[in-house]
Amino acid sequence: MTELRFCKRCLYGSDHPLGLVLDDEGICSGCRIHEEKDQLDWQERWNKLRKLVQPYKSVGNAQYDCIIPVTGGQDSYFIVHTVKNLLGLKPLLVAYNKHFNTPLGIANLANLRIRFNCDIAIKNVGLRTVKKLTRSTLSQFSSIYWPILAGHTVFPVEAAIRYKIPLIFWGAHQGLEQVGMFSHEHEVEMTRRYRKDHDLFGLEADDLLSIFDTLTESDIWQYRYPEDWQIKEVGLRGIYIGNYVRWDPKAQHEEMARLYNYKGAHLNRTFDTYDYVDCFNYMDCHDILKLFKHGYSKVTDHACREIRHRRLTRTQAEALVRAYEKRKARYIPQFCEWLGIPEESLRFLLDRARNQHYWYKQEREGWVFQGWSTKRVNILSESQETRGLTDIHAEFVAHSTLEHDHDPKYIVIGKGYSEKISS
Amino acid sequence: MKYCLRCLQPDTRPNTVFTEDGICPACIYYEQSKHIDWRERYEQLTDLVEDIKRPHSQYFDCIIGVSGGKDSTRQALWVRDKLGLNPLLVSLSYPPQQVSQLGVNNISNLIELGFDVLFSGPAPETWRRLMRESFLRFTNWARSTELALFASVPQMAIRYQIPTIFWGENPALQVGDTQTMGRNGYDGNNLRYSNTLSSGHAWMLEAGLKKDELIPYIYPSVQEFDQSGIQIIYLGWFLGDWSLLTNASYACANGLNIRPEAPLEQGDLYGISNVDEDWHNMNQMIKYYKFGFGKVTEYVNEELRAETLTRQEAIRLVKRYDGRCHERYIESFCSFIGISVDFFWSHVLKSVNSNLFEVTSNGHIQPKFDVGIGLHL
Amino acid sequence: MITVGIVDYGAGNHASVTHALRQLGYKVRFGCSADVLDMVDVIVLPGVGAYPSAMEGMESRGLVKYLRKQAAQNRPMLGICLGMQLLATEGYELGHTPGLDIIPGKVTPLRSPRWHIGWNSIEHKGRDPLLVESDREIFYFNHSFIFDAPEDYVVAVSHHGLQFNSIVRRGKVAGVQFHPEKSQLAGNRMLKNIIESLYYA
Amino acid sequence: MLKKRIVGVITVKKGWAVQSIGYQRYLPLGRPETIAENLDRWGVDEILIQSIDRSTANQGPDYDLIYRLASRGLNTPLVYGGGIKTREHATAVISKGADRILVDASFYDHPEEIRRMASVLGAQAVIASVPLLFTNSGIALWDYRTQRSRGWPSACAGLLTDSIVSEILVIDKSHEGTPASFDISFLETPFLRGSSLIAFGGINKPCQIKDILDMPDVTAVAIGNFLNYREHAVQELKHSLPKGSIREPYYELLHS
Repeated sequence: MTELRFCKRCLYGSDHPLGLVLDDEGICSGCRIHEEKDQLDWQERWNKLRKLVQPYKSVGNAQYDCIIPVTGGQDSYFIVHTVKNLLGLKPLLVAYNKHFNTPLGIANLANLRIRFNCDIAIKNVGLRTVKKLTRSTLSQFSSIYWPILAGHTVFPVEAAIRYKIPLIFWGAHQGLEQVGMFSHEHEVEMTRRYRKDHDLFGLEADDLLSIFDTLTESDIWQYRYPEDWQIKEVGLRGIYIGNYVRWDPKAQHEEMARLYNYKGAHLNRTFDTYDYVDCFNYMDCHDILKLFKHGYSKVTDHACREIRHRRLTRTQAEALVRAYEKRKARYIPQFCEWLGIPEESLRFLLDRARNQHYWYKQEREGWVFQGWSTKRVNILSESQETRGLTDIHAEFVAHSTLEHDHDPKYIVIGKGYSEKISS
Repeated sequence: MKYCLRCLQPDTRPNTVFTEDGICPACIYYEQSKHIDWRERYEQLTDLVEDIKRPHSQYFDCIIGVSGGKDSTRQALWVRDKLGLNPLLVSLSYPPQQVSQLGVNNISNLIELGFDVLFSGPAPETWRRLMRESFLRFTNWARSTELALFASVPQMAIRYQIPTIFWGENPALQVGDTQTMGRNGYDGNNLRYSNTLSSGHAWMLEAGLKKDELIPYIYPSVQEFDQSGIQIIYLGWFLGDWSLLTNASYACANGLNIRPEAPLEQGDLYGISNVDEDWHNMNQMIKYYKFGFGKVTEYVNEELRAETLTRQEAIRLVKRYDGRCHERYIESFCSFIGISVDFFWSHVLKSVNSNLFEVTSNGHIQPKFDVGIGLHL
Repeated sequence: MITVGIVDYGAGNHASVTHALRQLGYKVRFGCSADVLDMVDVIVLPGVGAYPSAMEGMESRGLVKYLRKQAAQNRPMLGICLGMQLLATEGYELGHTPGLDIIPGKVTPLRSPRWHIGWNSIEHKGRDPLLVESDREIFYFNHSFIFDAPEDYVVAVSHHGLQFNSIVRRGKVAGVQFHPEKSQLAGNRMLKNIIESLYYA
Repeated sequence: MLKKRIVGVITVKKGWAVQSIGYQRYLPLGRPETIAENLDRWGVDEILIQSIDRSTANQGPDYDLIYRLASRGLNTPLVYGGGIKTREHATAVISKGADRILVDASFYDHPEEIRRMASVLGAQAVIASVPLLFTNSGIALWDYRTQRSRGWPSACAGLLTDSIVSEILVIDKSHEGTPASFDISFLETPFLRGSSLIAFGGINKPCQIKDILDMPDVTAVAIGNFLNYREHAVQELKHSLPKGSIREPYYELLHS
């Protein structure tokens, strides 16, 4: 393991799972690419996007112009708003049912469908298959999210092939936003390679078919990427809006809450109240696995984002990360009940994910954490300027709760609308 | 107005013709079905199923349109667990404002039973506007929604290149909608000519909607059917015990959620129909005022044929509960499509069948017939 | 289901051949002893490296006698690149080395140009119906020696400066100068046609 | 007739594939084996892996990386470069699954070792890396270890005249990573005349590639960063080149 070094501006370590390169001034590729957000002429980039989408606008005939993958959170409102209202395209919304849906996520998605008046197609893989897959991905490589990431990144492509729609809109490119994998000007598009490499940590559906496990083709075929000839036949492209619009998730979510009644909620392991309100597990059990495997949690991603947007100093960010990183998961019982395994057994499976670079076990104290935040020693001591963490929280609005006046139970398909809550 | 001698079906249903000795088509079919060799039909079906080839790189053998209700839940279970096929279920759902909690629970039930479901939800505002236009034009808000429900299945079959579609009952045989008759008892490719689809989508264009807003409402053409080799197969032809009550029994034993309201409120004896939203039962009330019979008549007809109900008890039930609808459903419907309740009644009264009903001075609608007998002399 | 046996004489990595054969649906075995190679339907002789050291590797494993016996018993066999050249009577790389002498002919160096590296087409001599599908197809070559064989055993030729043999065949033993396992779609198709034509011949 | 080739280049730094811009700025890309597998599926004509920090760190070839690549059973020819100093390194790299090798530092430091490699593997298996740049005294060699330009050593000239090396990877060092910027005059460098040349560095536009491939000495064009921005980048590129000059593009069809 090459020696772990940290970016001087944000909190990322050189062993970031998406890869991170530190230049000779000790600034990481993520921060360098973020500088483009204050250097590029975004009006000119917006005009470039308008020109790009022009040939995809069908006039009058009964055909959708594009596909937008949506959820009950993660920038879906902003993308539909941008594509439908600002670019004037007629989208088909598509969604992969992640099964860990919160009532708030269901409500946000229902409200999205109503406010933007769009047709939607939701893929629901049978629960038996989803649970069988989740058991395998959890036991084989400590992931409860592989099926969701695979489904969310392939159903829009499958739908594009089936509906013969040649254009898909995604939000921002995660590799670009987090670790500066590409410049905005590379205008990188959706590729199967990036999906396999980073969304699915190098494992496509067929890679799960090991001789020693019990998964069969009939369990995984719905997660296979369409074949090259099918993509060529439709002339399919996946465009990232973040290459053409100055991407700022916090500002975008606030605008969507104002314009279209998007609702955020407090999440117990991060200060951000907008991104992952549609899932009981992303900021809970899944985030614990991230901490065990990679030595840092989602709150570090949110903190780095806010540092780069100059809304947090590095000291405040470190204080937030340390405050939230140790918080206990809250919805473990729901996940155990859903998968049908005892909590003790889940604890065993989670512990297997602990990466020995970041964890070691002691007899009395149990597991000792030596992840990123323990290696960035000098930040907090530099200056104790910590604008009260409470008023940082105030900047992130919680309009509702994940339960949204229902009990904290996974919803498979929900109504998401009721007279009293929606108004 | 004449009643069938065997059941309480009046001869007011469009496109249905009674025999000279006064028996309705459904009773004729019921009689005939007593001598059907169901084993032979089942073997016919298993032969058909054998030459189903899976489309390229897919594991789906067939498609079934589902609402999550009793009929579709039963079909899905039978096709998978008896015929051993792997069906893709296609569910065209009401928008969030209209779909009921029971409705979404029933779709969830199918997914929990292990079925893969492709759920499609048309744009809610366009849906609402079309329901309003349909109500104003036909005093039946469901003309647009029925078209979307029927069209969604062949649309998806063509998109996914899965040519075999399983459907429920053959409307020509079991309900007497004769022009949907195909090459044989289970060929459903003429379903496009059924009453519900007969109005097509031209009227929607007249109402000012553009073609690219109507994608979910356009029923694929005969030519599109042939290009993809689409074949709709009626399971009703093979399932000898097909009926409201038997289907509901199979489905309830596999997790179906049903309506809790009393018959007086919803004009439905057991709460096992139209579970996924609340305004169909109100539509049944309007149908009652147009044709003199509603949902309860359909129930009792089945039981009369199966001789599990006396004619006298059937008449009492129809008189007591047919055409009933609690006003809260009328109010919620009116507020959804943006009309007043008064306008609703003034519009409904226009299409009340005047030779079957008379409207009293205080706006009350009185039947001019006795159930089971006919018009007062 | 056909089982293919890859001869291990200590030369090169066989992941690509194994992967290509398995993708075509064949079982693959790997070894240098009779108890492995006796049980397979088609023997494949891979080939990377120099002629003398390859023959030495064969000799030390008793494969020279074994393979000559299998050819005599008319068992299907396919030589790839150097594997094809080893089938010859003799080789003139780094001096003179006797070959397996299963297909008459000698292996001599390319003069000018001195090597043949890259993608090139093959041209059929029209004798083998099963391979017609690959006529004019393009394959990956990586060699600097060629196999001079009598006319009757030549199935296909290629051109690079001069004409040389790209496929030779005698009865149930064939040799290809290019690397089908490195020639993507065309290579996989060719591999399938040759294996099946040798097996069912 | 031998086709000209489109070579997909994967630049690897500390085991991670990166975009390299002008030899000094790097952006993380992903796992080399996933990128190689993707190029294999796209039908690129040859895959070139260059591990750029092996020589400076004196670590020898990255056998683990070659093993990870080879075990994927790629059906595309594979060239490995980075840290190959001795004949033993070269033969080990080939036996672990590479088809050919790229020599860079050792081509200048140990020319006699290059001769021994060629004698064992055959010259067709050896490619030399020649990064060039313009200086006021004309075209010069770039030594990325000393970060300074230098003259063309006579020993290297000998290697070319004796046909010890089958192809030269001509790298336009300063334009690497900049679109459509490769300086074609590097392909007319006097001391490279008569050798087979692979052009690399700042190449992505079809018209640019057509002109380069039209030059008789050129046998291939190598592209790195620019193959990572679009789906089917290789096929789209091949579609836009005149038919017949290169292998036809194809789109994978699985008959399940």
